[in-house]
Amino acid sequence: MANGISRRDWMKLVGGSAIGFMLTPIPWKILDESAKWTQSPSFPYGRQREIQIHSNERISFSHTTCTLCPMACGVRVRCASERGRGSLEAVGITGTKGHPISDGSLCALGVAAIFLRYHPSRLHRPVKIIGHGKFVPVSLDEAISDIARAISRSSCESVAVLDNQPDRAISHIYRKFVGELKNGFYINPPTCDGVPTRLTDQTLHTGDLAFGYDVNDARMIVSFGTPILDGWGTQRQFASISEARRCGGDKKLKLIQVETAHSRTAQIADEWIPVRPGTESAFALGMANVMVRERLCNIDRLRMYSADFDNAAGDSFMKLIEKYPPAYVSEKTGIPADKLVEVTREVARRKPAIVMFGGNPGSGPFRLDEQLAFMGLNILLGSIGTKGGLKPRGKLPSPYYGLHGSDDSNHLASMKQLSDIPDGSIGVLIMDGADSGCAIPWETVERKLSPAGHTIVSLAPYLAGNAVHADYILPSPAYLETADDVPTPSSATVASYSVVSPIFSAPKFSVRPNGFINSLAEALNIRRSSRSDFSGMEYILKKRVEKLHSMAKGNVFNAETGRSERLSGLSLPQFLERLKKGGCWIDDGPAELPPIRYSFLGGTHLPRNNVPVQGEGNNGPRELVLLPLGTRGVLTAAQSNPIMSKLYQESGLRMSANTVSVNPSTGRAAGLKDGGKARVRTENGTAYVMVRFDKSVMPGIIQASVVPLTKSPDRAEPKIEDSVIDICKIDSDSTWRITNAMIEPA
Amino acid sequence: MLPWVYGFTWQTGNIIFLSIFYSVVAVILGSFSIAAIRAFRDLKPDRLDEIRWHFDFESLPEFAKVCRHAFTGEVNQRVCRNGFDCRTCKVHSKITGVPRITKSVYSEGEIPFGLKISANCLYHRGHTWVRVESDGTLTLGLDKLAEGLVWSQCEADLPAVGTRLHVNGTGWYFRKEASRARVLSPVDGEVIAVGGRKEGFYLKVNPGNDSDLRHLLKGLEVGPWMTSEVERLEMALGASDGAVSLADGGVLLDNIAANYPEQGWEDILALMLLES
Amino acid sequence: MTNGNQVKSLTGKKHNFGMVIDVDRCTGCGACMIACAVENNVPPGPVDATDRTGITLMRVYKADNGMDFPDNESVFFPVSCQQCEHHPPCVSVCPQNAVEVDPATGIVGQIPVRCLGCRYCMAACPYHARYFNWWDPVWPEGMERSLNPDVSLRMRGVVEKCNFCFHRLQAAREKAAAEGRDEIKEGEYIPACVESCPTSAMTFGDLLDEGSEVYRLAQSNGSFRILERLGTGPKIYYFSEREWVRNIAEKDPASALKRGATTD
Amino acid sequence: MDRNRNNGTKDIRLVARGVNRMPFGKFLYLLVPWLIILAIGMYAIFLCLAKGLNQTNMDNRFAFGVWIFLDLSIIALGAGAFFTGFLVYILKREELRAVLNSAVVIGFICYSGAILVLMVDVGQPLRAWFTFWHPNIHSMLTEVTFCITCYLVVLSVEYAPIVLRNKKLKEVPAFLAMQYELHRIMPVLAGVGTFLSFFHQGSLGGLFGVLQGHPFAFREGLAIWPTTFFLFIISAAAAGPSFILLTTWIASRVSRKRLVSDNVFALLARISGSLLVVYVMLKSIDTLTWLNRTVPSLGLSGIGFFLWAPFNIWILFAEIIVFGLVPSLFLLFGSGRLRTGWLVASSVMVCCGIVLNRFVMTIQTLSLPTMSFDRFMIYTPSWQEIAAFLFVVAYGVIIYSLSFRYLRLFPQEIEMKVN
Repeated sequence: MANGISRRDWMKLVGGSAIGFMLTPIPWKILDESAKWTQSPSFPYGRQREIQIHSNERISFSHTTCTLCPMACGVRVRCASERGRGSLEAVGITGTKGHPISDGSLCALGVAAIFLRYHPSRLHRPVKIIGHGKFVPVSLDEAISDIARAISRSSCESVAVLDNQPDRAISHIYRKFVGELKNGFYINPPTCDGVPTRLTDQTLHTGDLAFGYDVNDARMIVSFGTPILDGWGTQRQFASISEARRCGGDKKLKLIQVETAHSRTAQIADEWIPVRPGTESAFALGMANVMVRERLCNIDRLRMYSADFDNAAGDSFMKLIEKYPPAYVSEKTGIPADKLVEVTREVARRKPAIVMFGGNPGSGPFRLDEQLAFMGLNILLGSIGTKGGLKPRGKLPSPYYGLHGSDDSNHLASMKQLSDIPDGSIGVLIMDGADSGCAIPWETVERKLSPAGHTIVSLAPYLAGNAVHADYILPSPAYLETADDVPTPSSATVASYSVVSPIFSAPKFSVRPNGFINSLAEALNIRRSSRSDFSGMEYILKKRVEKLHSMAKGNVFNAETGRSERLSGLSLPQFLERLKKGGCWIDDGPAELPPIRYSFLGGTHLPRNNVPVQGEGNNGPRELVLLPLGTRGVLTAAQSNPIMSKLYQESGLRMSANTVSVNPSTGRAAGLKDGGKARVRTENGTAYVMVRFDKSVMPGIIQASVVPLTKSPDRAEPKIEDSVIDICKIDSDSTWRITNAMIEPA
Repeated sequence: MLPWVYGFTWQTGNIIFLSIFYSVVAVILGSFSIAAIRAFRDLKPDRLDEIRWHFDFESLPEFAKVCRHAFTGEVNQRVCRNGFDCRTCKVHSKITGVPRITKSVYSEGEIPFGLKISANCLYHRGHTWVRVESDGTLTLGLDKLAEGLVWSQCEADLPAVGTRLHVNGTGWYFRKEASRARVLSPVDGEVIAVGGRKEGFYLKVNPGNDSDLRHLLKGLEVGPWMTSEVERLEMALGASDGAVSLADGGVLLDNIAANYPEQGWEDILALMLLES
Repeated sequence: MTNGNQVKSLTGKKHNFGMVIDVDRCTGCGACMIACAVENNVPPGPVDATDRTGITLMRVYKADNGMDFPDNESVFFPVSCQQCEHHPPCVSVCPQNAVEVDPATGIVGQIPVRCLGCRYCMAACPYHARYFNWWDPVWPEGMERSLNPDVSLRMRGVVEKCNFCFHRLQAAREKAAAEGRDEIKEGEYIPACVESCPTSAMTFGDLLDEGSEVYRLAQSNGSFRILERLGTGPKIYYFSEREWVRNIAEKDPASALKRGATTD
Repeated sequence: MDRNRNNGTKDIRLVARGVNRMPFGKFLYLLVPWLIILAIGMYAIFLCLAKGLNQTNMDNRFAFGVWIFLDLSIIALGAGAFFTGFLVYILKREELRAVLNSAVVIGFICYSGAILVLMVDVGQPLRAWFTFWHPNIHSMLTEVTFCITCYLVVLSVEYAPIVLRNKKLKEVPAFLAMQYELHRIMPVLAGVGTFLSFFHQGSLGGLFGVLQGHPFAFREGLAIWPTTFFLFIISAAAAGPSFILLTTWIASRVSRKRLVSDNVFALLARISGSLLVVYVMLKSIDTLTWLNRTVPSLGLSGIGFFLWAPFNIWILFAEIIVFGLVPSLFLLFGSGRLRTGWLVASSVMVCCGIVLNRFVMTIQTLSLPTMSFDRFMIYTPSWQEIAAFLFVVAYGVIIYSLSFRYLRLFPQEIEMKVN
C-alpha cells in the first residue's frame, strides 16, 4: 500500500474514536438511561407485571350508605373507569363529609370494604352445602323449589327468617312474607348497640318506642361492658364521646367502664372497674343501694312514679337493693366497698349521667334480669328521657303502612327475639346476609332448629360467618352492589333514614333477597295483593320514601353539596334523588316521651329477688372463666377481609383469631407459656388457642378474642375448627357471656 | 458516579470520595495492565527461560540453595540469593579474593556414594558438568547422579546446532511418554555439536569470546555439594515413602529410575534438576 | 409511591409538613392503618406474614403505664414514618440515594424503584417505621382492580415507608394549578390516615405556617415527640394531657425491666 | 505403607513437586460432606433468590440477620490477607512470606463468600450496581461496597499468581510470564489492599456506630467517623493474624505435616497479641466513654442495655475480658515461651472474641428496643439462612483444600520435612 491507509492506521482510527466516544457523555447517558429503565417496577421479576392498575384519568365520586352494620355511615366511593372497558371500579372509600350520622368518618371495616366485592370467600353462584366447607353449585330454580318443598312439608315446624338488621325495607318484606305463612317467625338476633325495646317496654311501659343513648350531652358515662370506644354506636356518637372526653372544664365527659375483661374500652376509659365475671349487675345494684341509702336520688318522686320501687308487697326494688350493701357487693365483685361508694357519689354528682349496658359484640348482650338492674340505675339517676340520658326516637314508616298503622300491618309478622322461639321448632330458616355487628354463636340458632330435620338458607354473599352452617347459600349482591335502605341505628336518639343505591351493578349470579322471597312466594302460591308485591326493591323503597316525605319534618342531607335542607322544602322526586345519592334524612329531634311510670322489676316479668352471680361457686380447682371479646362485625366477611390482616396479623393492634390473654400468674399456674399453644375446654367443647400473657388481665380469666380466621387461601373454608365462641355456654335466654373453662398446654 | 448521572452533586465530599475511588480503580487497573503488557512482552523464549529460572530458584527450599562457599566452610550457613550466579555475586568476588581455608571432608577426586567426580570438570548445580576443551569450546554433560536418575529408555530433545544457550536457561529435555525433564544449561554459548544417547548426551558449545565460568562449582566445593544433593535426593525419595532408598553410604543404585513409577519419578528428577 | 422530586411546588414556597396526633383521642381502632394500606396499595399480608414481617406503613402501638392488674392504663400510639427533619437516620445510610428529603415539603421520600433492598435504613430507623417487601405483592383474584391508580406498586425485595401520601400532594397541586392557584389551600392535602381517623385525633398541615392548626398544636403544652432525645427532629408530634403518656416518649425501654419484669 | 502413595492419585500432575498429598480418593472422600453442605446451601440460596427473602426468618426489626453477622465476622477474620501483605511487602517482614499465600487464599475466600452472601441478602440483587451508579457517599455501606468490591478484585489479582504457579499451569508460557509480572506489582497491590481494607473494615464498624437511632450501637465520632470505625480496623488487624495462625495449624493437623516453622507461629501470635492489647485498651476506653458520656447524654442509663436476657452484662465481660484481654496476654507474653497449642487456643479465643463483637454489634443492637413501647426481640435464623451460612463455610473449606492440594500455599513445607 503505497499511499493508502495501512491496517495499523485503521486500528488507530477505530481505537482512537472509541476512546474519544468514551469521553463524550453519550455512552454514560445510555448507561444511566438503562439504569432508570431497570428501575421501573415491572423489571425484572415479579407478578406485579400482571397487575394492571386502573388508569387515573377518569375519576368520579359516588355517594352511598354503608351496609356493613346498622350504623348507616355515609360513604363516598372513588371510582375509576377503565379505559376501553368502560366499566367502573371502586378505587377508594372515604366517609361523606358533613354526613349527619358519620360526618366523614368510617371505621376500619368501612375503609377496608372497598375490597369486599373481591373477597376470597365470595360465592359466585348459588350453592348447596354438602359438608364442612364442601359445596356443589345449584340452580336458583332448583334451590327455590327445594326450599318451597321444605316449607310446605314442615307443617309442625315453623318457618323463620333471621334478620340481623331490622326495620329495613327488606325486613318489612320478610315480615310480610312470614306473616303470610301460618307458622312463620320473624326473628331479630341480640344486638349490643341500643336499648332493647323489650326492656324499655317492661320498665317504662312505652310499647315499641325505641330509646337511644344521648351521649352528646352526657358528662358521665358508666358503661357496663359496652365497647363504647371500640366500635359501638354511630360514628357521630363515637366522635362526640371522644370530643367530650377531651374538652376541659365542666363539659368534660368521664367514662367509667365496669367490665371484667380488659377490653379496648376498659384500657382507655377514665376508670376501669374490673368486677369479677358476671357481677356487673351486682355492682349496679350496689350502686343503687348507695344511691338510695345516701339519698342521692329523688326517692319520693320514684315512689310516686313507680309501683314497685318501694312497697309493702316484698318484691320491690328497695327490697332487692337492700340485699346489696357495699360490703356484700365488694365481696361479690372484688371491688373495694369504698370504691363503690366513691364511684356512685361521683356518678350521682356529675350529671347528666348515663348508664350503658349494651354488651360486647363478642360476648353478646346481658341477660334481661341483669339489664333490669342497669335500667334501674338509669331511673335512679333520672336519666330517662332527659338530656344526656336515654331518649326515645321517632319511628320510621313501613313501606306497607303509615306511621299510625293500617290494615296491612296485621299481615306483618311480629318481631321476635331469638330467645322467644321455642327450642327445636324451626323447620326452615332463612338467614338474611346483613350483619348486626354482634356475634351470634351458632348454637343459639341451632338449638331452635327442629331436630326432625331442617333446611337453612343463607342469603349471604360470602361463605363466612354463620352462612357456613346453611344448606343453601343464595349469594345476594355484595357491598356497593346491593339496593337497600338503612333505618335509624339502634343506639341513636334521633330517627334517620338512608337509601343504599347500588354503585356497581350486581353480577348475574347474585340473588336479590326480595326477588328470592317473591319467587318463593310464587312457588308457595301465596296470594299476592298489589300492595304485597315482594319484588322490585325500587318500588318498595319508593313507597317508603313517599311515606317519609309525607311526614314533612326533619332535614335531608345532600351528600354532593355536603349541606342539609328542610324536608318540607323538597318535592318527593328531589327527596328521592337526595337519598339515592348517598343522602340521609334525619329527624328534628328525639320523640316526645309519653308520661311514664317506672317498673323497676320489669312489669310482667317475675321479679327476681336475687340476681345470681355467675362464674363463682362451684368452680373446680383449675376452673377459669372464659370471656369472649370482639369488635363490631365479629365473625363476618367484613372482618375477614384480607386487608384486615393489617390489624389482626401484621400488627399487634388486635389479637388474631383464637388468641387468649391470661394473667401471667394464671397462665403459669396452668402450666402455660407466653406465646405457646393451649387447649381451652368447656362443657361445650374444646378450642385450640394461642396464649398471650398480659399482666393487665384479671387473674382467673381467659380473655379470648373472637375474630374470623383471617382468611383461607381457598374459596372453601377447610375443616371448620371450633373457635372460642363455639364453645361458649349458651344460656336458655340466648346469652353467652360467662362460661367456665379449663385451659391446659396443647 | 459521573457528573451527568442523576443524583450526582458537586459537593466536596462527593468529589473527594469519587476521586479516591477512581484513583484506586486506576491504580488497580493500571498495575494490572502493566503486568499484562509486561507479560505479553515476556513471551520470548530467552525471557521465559529467565523467568522460569527465577521462579524455580525462588521455589527451591533453603537447604537446596546453600552457598558454594558454605560447602567449603569459607562462610557459615549462607544461602544463595543470587540464582546461583556467582558471576554477579559480590560475596563470591569478595571471598574468592582471600585465601581459602577449607574444611571439606573430601579431597579432590574423592567419590562420595561412589559417584565419580572428574577433577577437570566444572559442575553446575543443575547436575551438569562442563569441560573446557583445548580449543576453547565447552563440552557439557549430565553428571553421574543425574545420569543415574534419568529414565533408561527415554528420548532427549537436544537443541539444534546453532542454538544459543544461556546460563540457567534450558539446556535440553529428556522425555519419556508424557513425562519430561529439563536440563539447565550451565553456560552461555552457541551449540556447535550434539551427542545422542550412544555418545552419552553431550553438547558442544562455543562460548564466544567472553566465557565466564566463575559460577560453576569446582574443586573442593563439588564433593560437599554432591553429598548434600544426594541427601536431597534421599529426602525426595523419602517423601514419596522411599520406593528406592540409598544404601547408607553404599553405592548408588544404577538406574534407580527403572524401579520407580514414571509419574512420580518425573517429580524427583525435576527436583534434582532444580525444576520446581 | 412516586418519586419525591417530580412535582415541585409551583411557587417554590417552602413547606414543612407535619402531623400532630392527639393520643388521648386515639382509640386504637386501626382505621388509619387500613386506610393507609388501601390508599397506598399495600397488599394484604400473606398467610405466613406476622407482625414482624407485615407491611403497615402506619402502625398503631399500644403502650401502657407498666402497671399490673388492675391499675393498668393504656394509650395508643399511631406510628408511621416520623419524617425526621434533622439528619434523618435513614437518608444518610442509604447507599444509593433511594431515600431523599424533598426540600420543598420536608417529606422524607422513599424511592422503591431505586432501592436494592439492603435494609440498612430499616436497621437505622429507631421507630421501626420502614417495612420490607418480604413477599411478592399479591391480592386475591380480582381485588387488584380496586387498587388506587395514583400509587404504583412496589415489588418484592424493596423497602417502603410512609411518605405522607405524597401522591395526594401532587394531586392537590395539579388541582390548584388547574384552578389557576399558585398554592394549595390548607386542608386540601391530607394523608389518608388523617382523613380516616374517626375521632379526628390526627391533625396535618404545614409546620411553617404559624396560622395553621398543626402549628398551634405542635407548639402547645401537651405536645411531645417520640425519641426526641435522639436529635432526629421527627415531624410527627403527639399530644396528651396526661403526664405519664408524655413520659412514654422518652422513657428508657429498660425501665420496665428495672422493676423486675421479664423480657419479652 | 503404600509405597506409591503419590502415584495412586490421578491428579499427581497438578500437585506441587516435593510435597506429598493424600490420595485423590481419600481427598475426595473427605470433601464429600462439604460438597453435600455446599449442595444444600446452593438449594437454600436458590430458594432465597427465587422465592424471595420470606424464606429467611429475618423481619422488619431484624433487617440484618445472621448473614450480615457472618459477613462482618468473616471479613474481620479475612483481614489476615491485607495485614500479612502489609507486613511482608510494606514493612518487609519476610518471615511472614511463609503464610502469605495461605493468607491471600483465606482473604479471597472470606471476601468472595461475604459478597456472595450479601448478594443473596439484598432484596434485589440485580440492582446491586445501583450503589455504584447512584452512590450516596455519606453512607458507610457505600464505602463498604466500594472498598469490598475493589478489594476482592485486588485479592483476585493476588490470588491469580498463586494459581498460575500450579505445576501444570505454569508450563503455559503466558501463565508463567503473567504470574511473574503480577508478582512484581504485588507491593503496589498490597498497598492498595491495605488502604482499602483500612477503610472497609472501619466502615463496617462505622455501619453500626453511626446508627443514632440505636443508642446501643451509636458512638461519638473522631473526625468524620464514629469510634467503632477505628475499633473495627484494629480488631480486624488483630484477629487476622490469629485466624491465619489458626487455619495454618488446622491445615497442618489435617494434612499431618509441619507447614511453617514455629517462629512464624510465634511472630503471628506476637503481632496479634500486641494489636489485641491495644484494641482491648481502646475498646475499654470507648466502652467507658460510651457508658458514662454518650448514653447518659441521650437520657438513658447504660446498664439498661444489659438487662435484657439473654444478652446480659456477661456479654460485655466475655467480649472484653474473656475473649479479649486474656488471649491477648497469652499471645503477647507467651509467643516465645508457650507451646503452639496454647497459642492456637488463644487464637481461637481471639477469633471468638471478634465474632462475639460482631454479633453484639449486629444482632444485639437490633434485638434491643428503642422506643419504650417496643419489645425486646429474639430472632432464630431459618434453615435457609443457616444453610447459606454453611454454604460459605463449605465453599471456604473446599477452596482452601483445593488450594492446599494443588497450589503451594506454604513455601516452607518442603524445608519443614528436613527438620
